Amino acid sequence: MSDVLLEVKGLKKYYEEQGGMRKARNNPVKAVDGVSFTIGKGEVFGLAGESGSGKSSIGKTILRLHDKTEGEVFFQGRDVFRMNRRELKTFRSEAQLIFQDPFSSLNPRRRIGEAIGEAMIEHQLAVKRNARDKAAEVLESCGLSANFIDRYPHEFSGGQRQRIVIARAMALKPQFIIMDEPVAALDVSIQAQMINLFSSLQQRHGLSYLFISHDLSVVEHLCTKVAIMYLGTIVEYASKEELFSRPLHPYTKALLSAVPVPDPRVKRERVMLKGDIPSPSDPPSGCKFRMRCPAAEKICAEKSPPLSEKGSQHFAACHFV
Amino acid sequence: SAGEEPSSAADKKQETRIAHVKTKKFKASHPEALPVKSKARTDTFVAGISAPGGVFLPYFYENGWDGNATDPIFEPLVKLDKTGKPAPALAESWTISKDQLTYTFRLRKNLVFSDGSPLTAKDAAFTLTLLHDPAYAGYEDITTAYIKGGKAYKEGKAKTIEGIRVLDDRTIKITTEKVSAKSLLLLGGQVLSEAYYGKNYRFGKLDYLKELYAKPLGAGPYQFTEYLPGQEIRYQANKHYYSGKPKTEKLIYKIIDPSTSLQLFETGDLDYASFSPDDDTVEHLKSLGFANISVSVVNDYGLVYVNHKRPPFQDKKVSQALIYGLDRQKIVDVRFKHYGEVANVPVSPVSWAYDDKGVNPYTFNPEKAKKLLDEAGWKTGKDGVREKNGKKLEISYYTSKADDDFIPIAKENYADIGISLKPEVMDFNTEVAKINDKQYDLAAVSTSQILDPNGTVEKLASGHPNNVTGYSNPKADRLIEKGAGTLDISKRKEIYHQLYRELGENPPYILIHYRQSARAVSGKIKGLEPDNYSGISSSLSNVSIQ
Amino acid sequence: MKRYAAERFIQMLVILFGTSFIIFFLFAMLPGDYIDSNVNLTPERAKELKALYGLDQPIWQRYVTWLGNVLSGDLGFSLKYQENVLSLLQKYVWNSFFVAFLALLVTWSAAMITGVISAVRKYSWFDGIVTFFVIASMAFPSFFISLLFIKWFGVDLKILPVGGMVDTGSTSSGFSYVLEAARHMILPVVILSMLGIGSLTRYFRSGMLDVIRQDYIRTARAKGLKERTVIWKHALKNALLPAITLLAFELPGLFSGAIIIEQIFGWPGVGRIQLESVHYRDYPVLMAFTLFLSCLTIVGNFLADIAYAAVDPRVRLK
Amino acid sequence: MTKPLLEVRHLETVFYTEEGAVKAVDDVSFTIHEEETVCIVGESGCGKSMASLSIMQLIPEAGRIERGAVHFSGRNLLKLKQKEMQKIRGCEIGMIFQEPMTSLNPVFTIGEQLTEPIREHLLLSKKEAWRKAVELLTLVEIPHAEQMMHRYPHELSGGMLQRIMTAVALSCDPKLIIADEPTTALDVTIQAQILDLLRDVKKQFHTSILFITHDLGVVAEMADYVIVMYAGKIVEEGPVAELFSDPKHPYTKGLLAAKPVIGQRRETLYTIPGQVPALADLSGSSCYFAERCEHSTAICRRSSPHFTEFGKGHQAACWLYGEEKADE
Amino acid sequence: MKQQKGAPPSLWKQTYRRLLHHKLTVISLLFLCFMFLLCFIGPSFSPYITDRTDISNANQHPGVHHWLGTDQYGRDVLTRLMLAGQISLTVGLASMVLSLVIGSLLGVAAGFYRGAADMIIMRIADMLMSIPGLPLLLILAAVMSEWKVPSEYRMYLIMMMLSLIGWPGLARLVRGQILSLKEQPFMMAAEVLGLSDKRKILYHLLPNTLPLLMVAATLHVAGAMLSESALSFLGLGVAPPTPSWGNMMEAANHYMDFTLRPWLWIPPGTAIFLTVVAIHLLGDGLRDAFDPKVKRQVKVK
Ligand SMILES: Nc1ncnc2c1ncn2[C@@H]1O[C@H](COP(=O)(O)OP(=O)(O)OP(=O)(O)O)[C@@H](O)[C@H]1O
Ligand SMILES: Nc1ncnc2c1ncn2[C@@H]1O[C@H](COP(=O)(O)OP(=O)(O)OP(=O)(O)O)[C@@H](O)[C@H]1O
Ligand SMILES: [Mg+2]
Ligand SMILES: [Mg+2]
Repeated sequence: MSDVLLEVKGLKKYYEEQGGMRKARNNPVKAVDGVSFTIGKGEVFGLAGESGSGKSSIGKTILRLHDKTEGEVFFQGRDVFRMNRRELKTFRSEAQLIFQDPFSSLNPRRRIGEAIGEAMIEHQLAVKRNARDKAAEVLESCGLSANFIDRYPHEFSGGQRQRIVIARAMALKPQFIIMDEPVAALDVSIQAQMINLFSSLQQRHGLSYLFISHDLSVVEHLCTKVAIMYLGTIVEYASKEELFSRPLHPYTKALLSAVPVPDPRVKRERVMLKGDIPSPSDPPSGCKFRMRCPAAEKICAEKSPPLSEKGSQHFAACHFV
Repeated sequence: SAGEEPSSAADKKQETRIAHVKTKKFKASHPEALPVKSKARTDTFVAGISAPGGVFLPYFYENGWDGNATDPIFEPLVKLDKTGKPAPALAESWTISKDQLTYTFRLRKNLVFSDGSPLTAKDAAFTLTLLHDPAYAGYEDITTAYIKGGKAYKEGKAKTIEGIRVLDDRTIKITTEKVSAKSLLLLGGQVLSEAYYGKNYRFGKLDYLKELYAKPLGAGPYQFTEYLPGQEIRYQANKHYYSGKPKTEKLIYKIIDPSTSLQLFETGDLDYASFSPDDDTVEHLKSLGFANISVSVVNDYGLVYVNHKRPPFQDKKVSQALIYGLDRQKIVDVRFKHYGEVANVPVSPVSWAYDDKGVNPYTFNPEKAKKLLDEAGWKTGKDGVREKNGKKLEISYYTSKADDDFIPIAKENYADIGISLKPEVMDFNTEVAKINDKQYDLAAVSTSQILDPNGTVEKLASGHPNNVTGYSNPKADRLIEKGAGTLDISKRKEIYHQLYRELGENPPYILIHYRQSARAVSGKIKGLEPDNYSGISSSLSNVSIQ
Repeated sequence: MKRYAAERFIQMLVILFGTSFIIFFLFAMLPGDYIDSNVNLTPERAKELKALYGLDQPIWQRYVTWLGNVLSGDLGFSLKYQENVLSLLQKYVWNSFFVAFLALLVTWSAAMITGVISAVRKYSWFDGIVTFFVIASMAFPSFFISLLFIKWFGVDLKILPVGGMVDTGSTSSGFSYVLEAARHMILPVVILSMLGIGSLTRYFRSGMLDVIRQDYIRTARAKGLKERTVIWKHALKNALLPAITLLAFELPGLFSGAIIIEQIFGWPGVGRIQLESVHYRDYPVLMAFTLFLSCLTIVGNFLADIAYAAVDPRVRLK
Repeated sequence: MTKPLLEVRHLETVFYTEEGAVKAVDDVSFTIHEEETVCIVGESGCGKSMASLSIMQLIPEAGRIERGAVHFSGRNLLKLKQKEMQKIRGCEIGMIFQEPMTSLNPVFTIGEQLTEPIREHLLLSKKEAWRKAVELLTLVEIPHAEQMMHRYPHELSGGMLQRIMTAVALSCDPKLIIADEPTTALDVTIQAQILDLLRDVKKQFHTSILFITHDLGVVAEMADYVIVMYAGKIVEEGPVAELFSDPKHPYTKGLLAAKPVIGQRRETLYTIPGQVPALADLSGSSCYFAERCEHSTAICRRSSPHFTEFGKGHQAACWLYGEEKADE
Repeated sequence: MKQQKGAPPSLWKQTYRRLLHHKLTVISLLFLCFMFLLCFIGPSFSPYITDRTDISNANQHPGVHHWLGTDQYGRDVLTRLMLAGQISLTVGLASMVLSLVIGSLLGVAAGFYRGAADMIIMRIADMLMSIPGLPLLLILAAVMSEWKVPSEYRMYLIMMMLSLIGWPGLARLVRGQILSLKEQPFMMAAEVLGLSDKRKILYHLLPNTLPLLMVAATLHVAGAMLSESALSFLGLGVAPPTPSWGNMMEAANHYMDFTLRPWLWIPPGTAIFLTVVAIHLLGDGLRDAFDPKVKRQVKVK
């Protein structure tokens, strides 16, 4: 493995419910419950898993949009949670986040030129005078016409907005971008355009991505390494080829088999899971997956399986693999 | 006397020179037009009252309206007749010693309270003693009657008050230490029953009375039956009343807002209401048909205090100029719409002391005002406002009436003679506080009912503790003292006449108006003769309903 | 829940303390006190009386005394009414309460109905007319509307009483008393309602507009429910939710908002007491009344929270 | 093949907005036979939902059905009175919506919401309706059905809610179920459960299903017959196997190619260039896909194409296949 | 709308265009402009500008010389109506601006910084909300005369005080809005971009509370004008003889003037009413117009 860009160690993020009547449950929501991984320079790391499994929470916590509960995050060797204001500001230009819904992550009352320009001004990548021109440049590099800079977000289509958001992130010349389900809100025909854009940008600028998605087919297409999450923990972690060809964890297997294939002739054997995902504020004892696991046994209720190496660079958290 | 319509505007003006005009009456033109509600009431007389507080005990209430409410229940020894002269009530007669210091009251025979218990001179003595109690916190300042030994009692140095002596059940003799025109009314006030109100009395402890505030017992024409807080006070005829049980079985004081009293009278909710009259109101009342209307002069006057402690007003010429330069007739015309008159004497025309002969009438004369101001050294400045020694003649004017008619007219008048008037509206208590602190230039006030002419002038005495105008005039001081120091009305009349002339020459304040009030009585009511001293309460016992 | 209640309670104490403090010291800045307003007192007598009423003490001390008394359950003694403040307020507060409560009821039901209908038929003539009336009722000062209604209904048409709470000298009791009082209540209640109805109708209208767009309304329709059920059951209950928070501030507002109306209609409510307490510097009454209103606000808030929880299962206690 | 249950003919639903009239559904015709599952696919905003809501006459206020007919069991639904339509909704046609979380009223219990249509349409007593509701819940594999009846929507997970929505749609034994993207908001594993359930239900009750989705994978699993929509119009339709194996319309082809599939490694994905057009900008006289189509010619921009039949009900609206093309 | 293809219209332009689309809003706007012109320029065309009393002309019916009649001092009602409008409109606007500024500042502070600031601000808001208004006003008025505030300014001061103590409602509203805005992804995005607090508040949060503030503002103008009239009723309003619509309506308080001389109160009443209506409609219109996401639908015929 080449240079390590980002290292996450034992990260936990619990959402404390505030006191008061409105929120009577006092158990914290264990959105992220002890997660470790590293992302190398130029690597695209995929994070997949069901809704509510804590993928976004990881992304936001890494960027210090929330406080962590426990654990450490190093970005280029610096501890993100120990950064002072100035360092944090630099960090903010080096690491960027792109959200699922491009529309809601754009201020509806701000022209896109301003939206891109202000970030550049803030980080001294531009001054007021040339912010407009620079913004136009960036827009063009993301495949958008430069005359768009005076428009408002609502005047664009979904795909264009996603490009704008990417342009805004790229304007700061980051090395690392967290993409939180960036294509989930897009039309089918636009998704492909975006995915292609992501890979070309990544290759052109040598970027690293933390690519969060629950669409395994997209993850497979884009990523080099993949982690599968379930209820706040990583249950399996391997290189893409490894994971998709030889899934170990029963949850990964189920997940893969549940992805519908757009071909009516293919009738795949499906691993049907019973029941629903348990609440992260009240997870089952032992292995968190055991309630739905077709192979669960007694030990699963007693001990939570550690994430251990089951093959070369292939980790899984299950007692039976 | 039937309603006579003045024929022309000029006549009207003449007639409304109220100082010379008697009460004007307009008889109901269609007494049968009585509103349904009124018709339905055959044994009850309803009058309006503004805002009583619910303490129905003379000397102890804190709200003037409670006074009105207790008047029918409690009878005094001595009351005032229509002309403001003392007249017998519970006391059938009284004598005053030669030195004017000793008063002997002789009570009527067989007096009883409304519960049938006897009313004797002891009750009168008890009443006066109670007022001397150190715990007494009411409005009456009995010390101004100067009863001998009163102070000693109050300070706990004596067990009884030396000057009060009950000679027999019907006679009480009170010795005072100083001659005072106020004493007779103070001493001859409403009588409280010792048996009822004195049962638990201990020196220095009056809290027990609070229990009785809402359960009054007196010897007046009516006895209290019920108080519906904020709504009405109900009375019943007192069968033990000394001049016979009143003809009307029930009396109700209904609590109303003055802004709707006309409406309430019109709908028959009230049998009696009084209004500040104007042509429209009187016409409207007449058009109702069922109202007997009487328009008469009210026993008060309106004035504007001038603060003589403030530099500009220390000069008599400035004070005079303020009066000359003010079109008081205009104010009165707007304010009372033909039912008021410019005042020049600090007492109401209904008082026996009223006499304006030889009193400077201060007819509106801006030129003269300007001249006076010039003479006083106030020269017109660049902006038209006069100044002296670099100070502008800017005068503040405090009032508690939001729509004070004085303001628009005076502001204009004074601007014309180079005075800049700064009017300011504030709440009544604030104004009073400012007047008391002498923190004002001009302040509008209106006197309350004037019982004795001394009341209106005593505060002008330079030594008076409440001399809020800061007026100081040795000649006036002497006359004031003389007026209060004698009880002989004809002598006092002469003294006050001199005083009024002096006050005209050296004006202590700006007198504005006398006013009339229109009283409307439902046509079915007979025998009600409201007067200027006791309102309706003195004739309540004669009211009958047809 | 316990923690919540405790938190609330502490907040309440802080607020009560703060309000009483503010009012007390503001009041103290007023020139003149109760005794000063009696112009006829000699300075000696005035001094005597001030000592009797404790008005001669420094303001701090007076506040501490007052606070101490309140904490020991004694709200004081009205200077003007010469009566225990508690019993004084009790005499009047219920009358105000009835009017305020009825007005609240009328305001809310009318606002709800008109708000819902004008949301359902937005931009229709009904909506237009409702909007117009709603604004009209907000646009005129209350004294003016009162006098106008008295003139129309009391004097000209003679169908409603001009003022008071019962007919003069009425001795009715029981049901006929209730009827009589009800007749007298009509005008004050209607006018008081008119003051509040405007903003509330707008509120319901926009709340309803929001709700109608929700998916579950479409679901209700897709289930084949009658339009009536859809609107008045499914939509309304949801539209009511945010309004509950408003309710918390309504009641105290009605108490203090009714002053002018009570005065004009001769309604025996606390309004006059409140005004007089300021005019005559009757500070025990004013302070007690202020505390009363503060309590109402806080209790209202608290109740609103509970009501919210009762109506909205999402915040219901476990 | 069985007899047709629902026939939609030349349906046109228009929204009147500030930007002008928007034809959300533009001359759409299709047929659903008994016991058949028909899928509508297409991108977001192409009018799938509006087409289905038009059948139910539940389109938002701003919209109006301007033209067309919807024949259901021999009656034209568009001609029915409001009252009569109410009797059909929820009773003969059940509907399942996209967002289970927001499609149930948060302030009523599951029980209340489930018994409502039963009592309304089947006129059962409260108790009977309750019993039937519990049965339904058991049918859709909700554990502890009795208890669930007293729960509120927010207490349940999305998958459960979608099953409850299904139960609501099934409550009066409808002949047709319209499922508007019933799994889009759900996770893949849960999605699989729901799809399974729908298939079971169809088998058991012999209902027809109109299934709306934009996920071609789901289509492949569910459909008997597929309709592809683009910008308010149907561009291609046919039996599922035909359509997937031999797509005719460039748009359909594009869709199938653009989707990454697990195990089919490609360097770059095929993309359809350009953006989805805004409906308001479209005028009637062109192929709406022309702007993005690799094969577009002058005629594509001039007039809108007609359907060309390919047999077995497979047809596409594209000038590539029309006779006029030959004329060019 | 073909020109859309070219340079897109700005938000303001769109807002403006949307406003024009709504007839009622335009009418309201025009009416308010008219009102302003009438009140501020109108009096200079009046022959009765000096507002002098003239008893011989008192209580005249509306007629050729005095279009709206005269009052009991013989002053021209129309002239006074216009002069009064200056006061009422100024008071309404000024107090609106003030309470808007205070309310939104405190609301932003509480909502953005949370923590202790939030706690303190909100508790003070609670307190202010539970203090009965009328006594407070009376006290304030008295205190001001104690402090020798010239009476010409007192009215404005009272209105200022009203806004000073009237902020809690608005602050609450703004705070709530800020809290929910802060959860919006675009604020998250602003955070990720490392924008400064100043920028976040000024360019991102405040503009988004604009529609809300617009409605609050228009409601407040109306409210302030009405409370001015209520203040006049209590004698706390503008210093006489300066007219305001509120104290002109006082005439209605006198039963005979009320019944016999409606020209004394109908004009100010109508002026208040129409202005309030116009402001309301304008507020409604502005809210819709300022929201770029709301596309007002055209009525289906
Ligand atoms: N601000 C928050 N406060 C409380 N709980 C939260 C918060 N944000 C997320 N959660 C909870 O934390 C858990 C994980 O949420 P997260 O958004 O990280 O999941 P996710 O994997 O990104 O899901 P999705 O695929 O739906 O985006 C969820 O149960 C969620 O309810
Ligand atoms: N309330 C509305 N007002 C105006 N236009 C609307 C409205 N609702 C829908 N439309 C228009 O109708 C078109 C079709 O919408 P529809 O909801 O049917 O799309 P869809 O195919 O279901 O999309 P999705 O996959 O996002 O659900 C949209 O492009 C939109 O422009
Ligand atoms: Mg997420
Ligand atoms: Mg849809």
